[in-house]
Amino acid sequence: MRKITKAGGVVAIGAAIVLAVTGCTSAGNSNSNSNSNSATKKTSLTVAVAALPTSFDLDGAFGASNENYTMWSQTQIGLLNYKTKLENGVVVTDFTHFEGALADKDNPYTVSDDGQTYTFHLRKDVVSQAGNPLTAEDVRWSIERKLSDGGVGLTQVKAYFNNPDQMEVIDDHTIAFHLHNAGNDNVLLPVLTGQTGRIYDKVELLKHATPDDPWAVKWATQNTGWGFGPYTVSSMTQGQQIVLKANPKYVLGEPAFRTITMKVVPDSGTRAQLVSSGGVDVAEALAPADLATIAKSPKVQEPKVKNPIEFIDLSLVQNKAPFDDKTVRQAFFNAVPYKEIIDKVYSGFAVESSGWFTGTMNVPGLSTKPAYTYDVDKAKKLLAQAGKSSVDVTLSVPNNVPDVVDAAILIGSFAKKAGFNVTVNQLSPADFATGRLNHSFQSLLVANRVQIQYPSFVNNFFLPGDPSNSGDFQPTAEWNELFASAAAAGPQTSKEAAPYWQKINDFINDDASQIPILYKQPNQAYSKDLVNMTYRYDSTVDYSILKPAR
Amino acid sequence: MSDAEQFILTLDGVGKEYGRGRHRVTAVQPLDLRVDADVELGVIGESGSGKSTLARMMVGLETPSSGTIACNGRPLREWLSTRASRLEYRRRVQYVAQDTTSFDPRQTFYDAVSVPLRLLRGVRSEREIRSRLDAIADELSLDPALYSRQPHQVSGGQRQRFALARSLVVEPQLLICDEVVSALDVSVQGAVLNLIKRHVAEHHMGLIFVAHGLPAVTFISSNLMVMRQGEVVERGTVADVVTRPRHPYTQELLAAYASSSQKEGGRQ
Amino acid sequence: MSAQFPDQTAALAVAPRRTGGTIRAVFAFVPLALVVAIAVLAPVIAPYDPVTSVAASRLPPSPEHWFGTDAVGMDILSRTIYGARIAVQFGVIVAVLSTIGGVLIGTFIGLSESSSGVLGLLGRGLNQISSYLLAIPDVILGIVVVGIMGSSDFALTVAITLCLVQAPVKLTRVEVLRVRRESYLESAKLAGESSFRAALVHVMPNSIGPAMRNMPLIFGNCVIILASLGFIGIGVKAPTPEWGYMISSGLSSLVLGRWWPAVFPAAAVLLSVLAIAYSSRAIPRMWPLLAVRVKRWNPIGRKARA
Amino acid sequence: MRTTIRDRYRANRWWILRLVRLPVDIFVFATIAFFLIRLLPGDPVAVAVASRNEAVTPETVAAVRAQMGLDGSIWEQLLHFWGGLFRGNLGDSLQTSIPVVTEVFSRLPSTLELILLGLLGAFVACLVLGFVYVRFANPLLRRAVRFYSSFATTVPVFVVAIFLIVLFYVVLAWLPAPLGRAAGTLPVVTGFPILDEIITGSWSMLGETLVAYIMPVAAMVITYTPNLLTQLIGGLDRELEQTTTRFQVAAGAPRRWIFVSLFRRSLPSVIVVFGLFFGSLIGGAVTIESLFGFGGIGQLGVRSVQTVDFPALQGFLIIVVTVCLIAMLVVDLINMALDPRRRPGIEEASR
Repeated sequence: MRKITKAGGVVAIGAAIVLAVTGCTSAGNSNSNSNSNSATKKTSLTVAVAALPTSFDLDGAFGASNENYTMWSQTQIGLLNYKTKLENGVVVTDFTHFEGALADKDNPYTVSDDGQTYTFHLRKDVVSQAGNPLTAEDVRWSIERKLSDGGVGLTQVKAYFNNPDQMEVIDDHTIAFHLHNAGNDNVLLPVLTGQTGRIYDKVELLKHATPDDPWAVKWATQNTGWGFGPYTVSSMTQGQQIVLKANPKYVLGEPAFRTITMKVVPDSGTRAQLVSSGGVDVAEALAPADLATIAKSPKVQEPKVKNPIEFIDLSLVQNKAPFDDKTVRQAFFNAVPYKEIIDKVYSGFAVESSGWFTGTMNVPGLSTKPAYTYDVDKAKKLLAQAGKSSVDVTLSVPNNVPDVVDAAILIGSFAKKAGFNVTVNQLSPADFATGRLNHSFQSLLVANRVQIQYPSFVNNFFLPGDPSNSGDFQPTAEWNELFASAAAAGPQTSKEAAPYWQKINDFINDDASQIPILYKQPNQAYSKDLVNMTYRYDSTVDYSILKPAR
Repeated sequence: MSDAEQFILTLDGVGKEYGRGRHRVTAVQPLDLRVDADVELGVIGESGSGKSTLARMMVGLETPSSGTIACNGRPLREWLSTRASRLEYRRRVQYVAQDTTSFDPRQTFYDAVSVPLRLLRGVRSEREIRSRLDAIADELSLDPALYSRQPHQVSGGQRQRFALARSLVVEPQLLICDEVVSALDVSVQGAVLNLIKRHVAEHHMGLIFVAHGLPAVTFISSNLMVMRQGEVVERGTVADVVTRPRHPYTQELLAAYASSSQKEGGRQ
Repeated sequence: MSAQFPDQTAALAVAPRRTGGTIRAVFAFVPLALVVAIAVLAPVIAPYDPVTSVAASRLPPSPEHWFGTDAVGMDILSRTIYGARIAVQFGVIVAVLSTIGGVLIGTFIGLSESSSGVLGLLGRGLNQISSYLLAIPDVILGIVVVGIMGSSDFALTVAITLCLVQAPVKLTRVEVLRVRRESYLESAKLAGESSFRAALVHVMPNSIGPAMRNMPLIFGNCVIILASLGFIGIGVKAPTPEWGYMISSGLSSLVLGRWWPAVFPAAAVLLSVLAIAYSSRAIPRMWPLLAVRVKRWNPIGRKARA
Repeated sequence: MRTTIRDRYRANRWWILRLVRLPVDIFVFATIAFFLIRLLPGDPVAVAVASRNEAVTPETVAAVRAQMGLDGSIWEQLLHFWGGLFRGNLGDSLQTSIPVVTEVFSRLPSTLELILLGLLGAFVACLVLGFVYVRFANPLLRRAVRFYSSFATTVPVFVVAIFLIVLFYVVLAWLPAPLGRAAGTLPVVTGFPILDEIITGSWSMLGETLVAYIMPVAAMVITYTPNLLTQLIGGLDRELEQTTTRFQVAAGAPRRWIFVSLFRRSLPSVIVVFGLFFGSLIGGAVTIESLFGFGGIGQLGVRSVQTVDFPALQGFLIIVVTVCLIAMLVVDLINMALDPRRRPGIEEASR
């Protein structure tokens, strides 16, 4: 009886998938009772996700959730891609090497001798999801859209690129970027490669522009088909599921999986159970403890990398007592139980942090020693130096990230021994964002990632007014000088520059205001029937390169 | 004026209508009535004849839509307007309804019957209350042990007697009984009627006895009022009415009783 | 009387012969007393500190940790025991507040809404406000109230009471509408009772049944709302041991076979609510006894003399 | 002729007045909701700005605020809101830019379907158990029913659901994974999934959906039945002692007739609980929906609270409250139909 039910279920699901596929090609819901002879190659994937994206357009989005990142990555593509390398069966991003995506694969761009002009050579015969051919004008218009009011802006490069006039369309397939200055801290290429660098189909978007909305942002947030990426959205049922359909004209080749059904399963444990029982092929956004639980399941493989880029970031806000005293800040960082957090909260799915600079940056010889370790005696001594024996701390955390909440609770439990009475203040994401922006917290713990793995980009996190500068760091003369000399020393990957970056890392660690306390491993689990697990700058799964194992 | 003052109840053109417009129903047609302490008035009529409404108007449970009711010359409305005079009126006129739900299911009879003693007669000492309750129980042939019971734990006859007890402990000048025996067995009916008759005589109370059964009314009262569809069709002494009925309805009523010597209706 | 109808002798057996009834009623409060005792004696009973990480995380139940450990290595047994404190503190306060408040407001609405004048207006207005509040999902109402008052235990109590008082209000109102037709109210009037006294002595005791049966429901709901508010970030602050938060944070691992972080606090909720339910059922039975006492101590005769 | 109409109005006034009052209620509540939401401490602009990786200047904040339509005084916003309200336009979500009305109504029917199935199941279970309670004198059976009814909302519905999932999916593997209503794309005609599947003739999908409903609906029935049952049993116990019942029994009325009469008199308090329930059911649907991957109105509520999405939260509140007010109206009307004494105004008329 049991088996019959199960088998019936499988047949039913199979039939439903067939129905869904046929339903995509022919809009009408025909009652074709096609036999489920899916013994051939598997071309569809079922994915368990935590939520659905809220917007299909980064430029019109007011929320950068992981689901949104995933969707932008699947429906759009930019001029460049990072090169990748295979590491333990995981396709890992190499943040320092690029290849052409919409630009020519082998010769994507040329740089002028003075380093101030980047000329991109576009691939020919590329068409968008809507079928319009790619031209240099698409690129120019897309960048202009980003620089406009409705766009996300390209603030990271505004020192040398902030005006559409700096672009020059040379011919249909060539476009040049004239920068104000050149420098070793150039993050133009990473910015054009990541989420902010997507290129849009101008012709398609302009069809939906209105006088009120000249960039068609309003339409684009709810519709796809105006990008050049591997997938388009074929249907979405609010709060339940979204179905992606492969773009057969995708410039890097049609994906092996033509249909991706993303089902909303809000509970992490259920998602993990589903992937381990074979109910779904991929489960995203799993809690570390759930990853650990299903790690040994015969059906599951989990990506683990040497240098993860997602981190938990502890900020002790400098303008709030008692953290206006550097000694107290250092004492607190000595009272954080790093190993305990990695073991207990992350079940080993995290690595220790040596600070802001990670191995992926390819800075030669950078120290991998943890920035701080749990040392109660040292913490007490430092507190005594600051003239204190016990300190009350309110640690604010967003309540929608359970591992951050647990880490905060654990910090509270262990910092007590060093004389810190920690109150964990759990806030809704909205209240947390508001408090963080207004710098009204005394200390906070937040999950974050650096999508652009250039040492100089870290400066971004310490700019006054930047929402990421949650420790309220004010750049000092010493800081500016350190950065200037590091940039002057040569490319980041050079031996000459390395000691300067090490100094900057030490400076930040010693300042003890805002430091990643650990780096988290990827949070997806895949069926063993798949190859090409990914670990990318945006931590999303690259469904376009995923393939069946045999 | 002095004429009106001596009567416990004076009804002048008292009538009652329900509803408005097309749905207007006349329950009691305007009537005059004088009730004194030595009057024993029986009111008889079929269901819906307005006799209960009349009784309820006399104690303020219903408001007449026309006419005035006065007690010792003072309008009922005034009596009921202040707390003190309201209590005084309750001391003078008491009303007993058909029992079925006239006791709070959560209260014991002791609690229920002692309330009017405390509130209306100002008896405070527990011993005094006890002795008065025992006395009235004795008079009504009730076992005092039943005082600790709740309404659902005794028989209908006992409950009816407790209802009487609750009114009689007040020692009112006028007792209005509304269908007090209709729901009882015939054997019990007789006993209860006897109790009422004896008590009223002993304490010189006025009595208005509303019923739809002729025998009970003729047994207990000396005067009779016959009502039909809100209208008083016949009034006079029992002897007059029974021997010389003028209205056809009264004749019909008497004939019916004559043919079946003892016929008892169930509930209304 | 045919067999399928309830036997009235059963009701007779429970009849409050005074002393027996009192003893019975007192016995009914033993489970409630147990829950309260656990809450009060938590520091004595609990083997570990409830807010300190004492072992590896997610350990299954063992002789050292009977209920296992949670996501950060805290002892679940200790946390469950301490959780009784929060639950009792909030649950009892909210249940009592909203039941008493609900019965009073519901009686007022039921008695006044069809009358004219200021009282009727007030009654109808209250009834309408109650309908609005009832229609807002509890959690949203909680968020708004706590958002406005600022996060504190007092704000939480007010918020949850506001959510939960509506049920007793409506239940009592419906009962009052029924009871006020009863003829014993007329009898009471004729016996000289004022309408205020009648409302207190007759209407309320005879209308509280549904509200009383609803009381354990309030306790359960209180725990749930408290947990939901905690989940949204304005409830009791973690790591304070609170059952609802423990359940919601332990739920996720249930499907994967890690049942202990959620099941033990859930069982604690279940048992304590059952205990409360059992005890609360005794309250209507206690009422007449209490009423008698009150009457003895406060003879009405004094009023009558005036 | 004129009096006839007036009289007919008088006779039906009790429900006409309730119906007429509904839009007024909604308007008053919408205005209250508008102000309540703006008392929340979070700032949607901060949320929007924080999620964009760029430096924040007062100008950026002002620009985003204008872009979100949150500039101008609160009174201007209120006028704008009222204007939209009368045109049935509740604004666009700040998160998704989708009109709030669309957002809510694309999710509401599926939630309603789930709730109605759960309520219907609970009601039937309650009647069946109530019948068992009255019909069989077996004291053990009656104690069992009483005991079960004492569970009223002791167990949160999601706990029951979790136990069902563990038992029937993880351990026994009798029922499919809690993975939404069906694989593939659900057809959307009315928004009620089962209805749509019947309309479009998607029979295999209908089968899947029905199977997927077993656990959540069972969880709701198990959890909510005691609440109804407590009221029903309370009512039955009370009514059994009433003279009316005794009289019917004594008068030798047919048994079926007595049962019907008994239940009819005991039902009002059950129906009131229905009305009381509705709001909390929509709240409770959040957990069920998230556990079973159903998606519905609850998630929208949580999302809009977490991101202080004013228009979405406003629209969510207004529509949910409207649905609840309608549910309560229906409950009241049914109650009044069952028991005319409950009709307002009936008292003056009878005086």
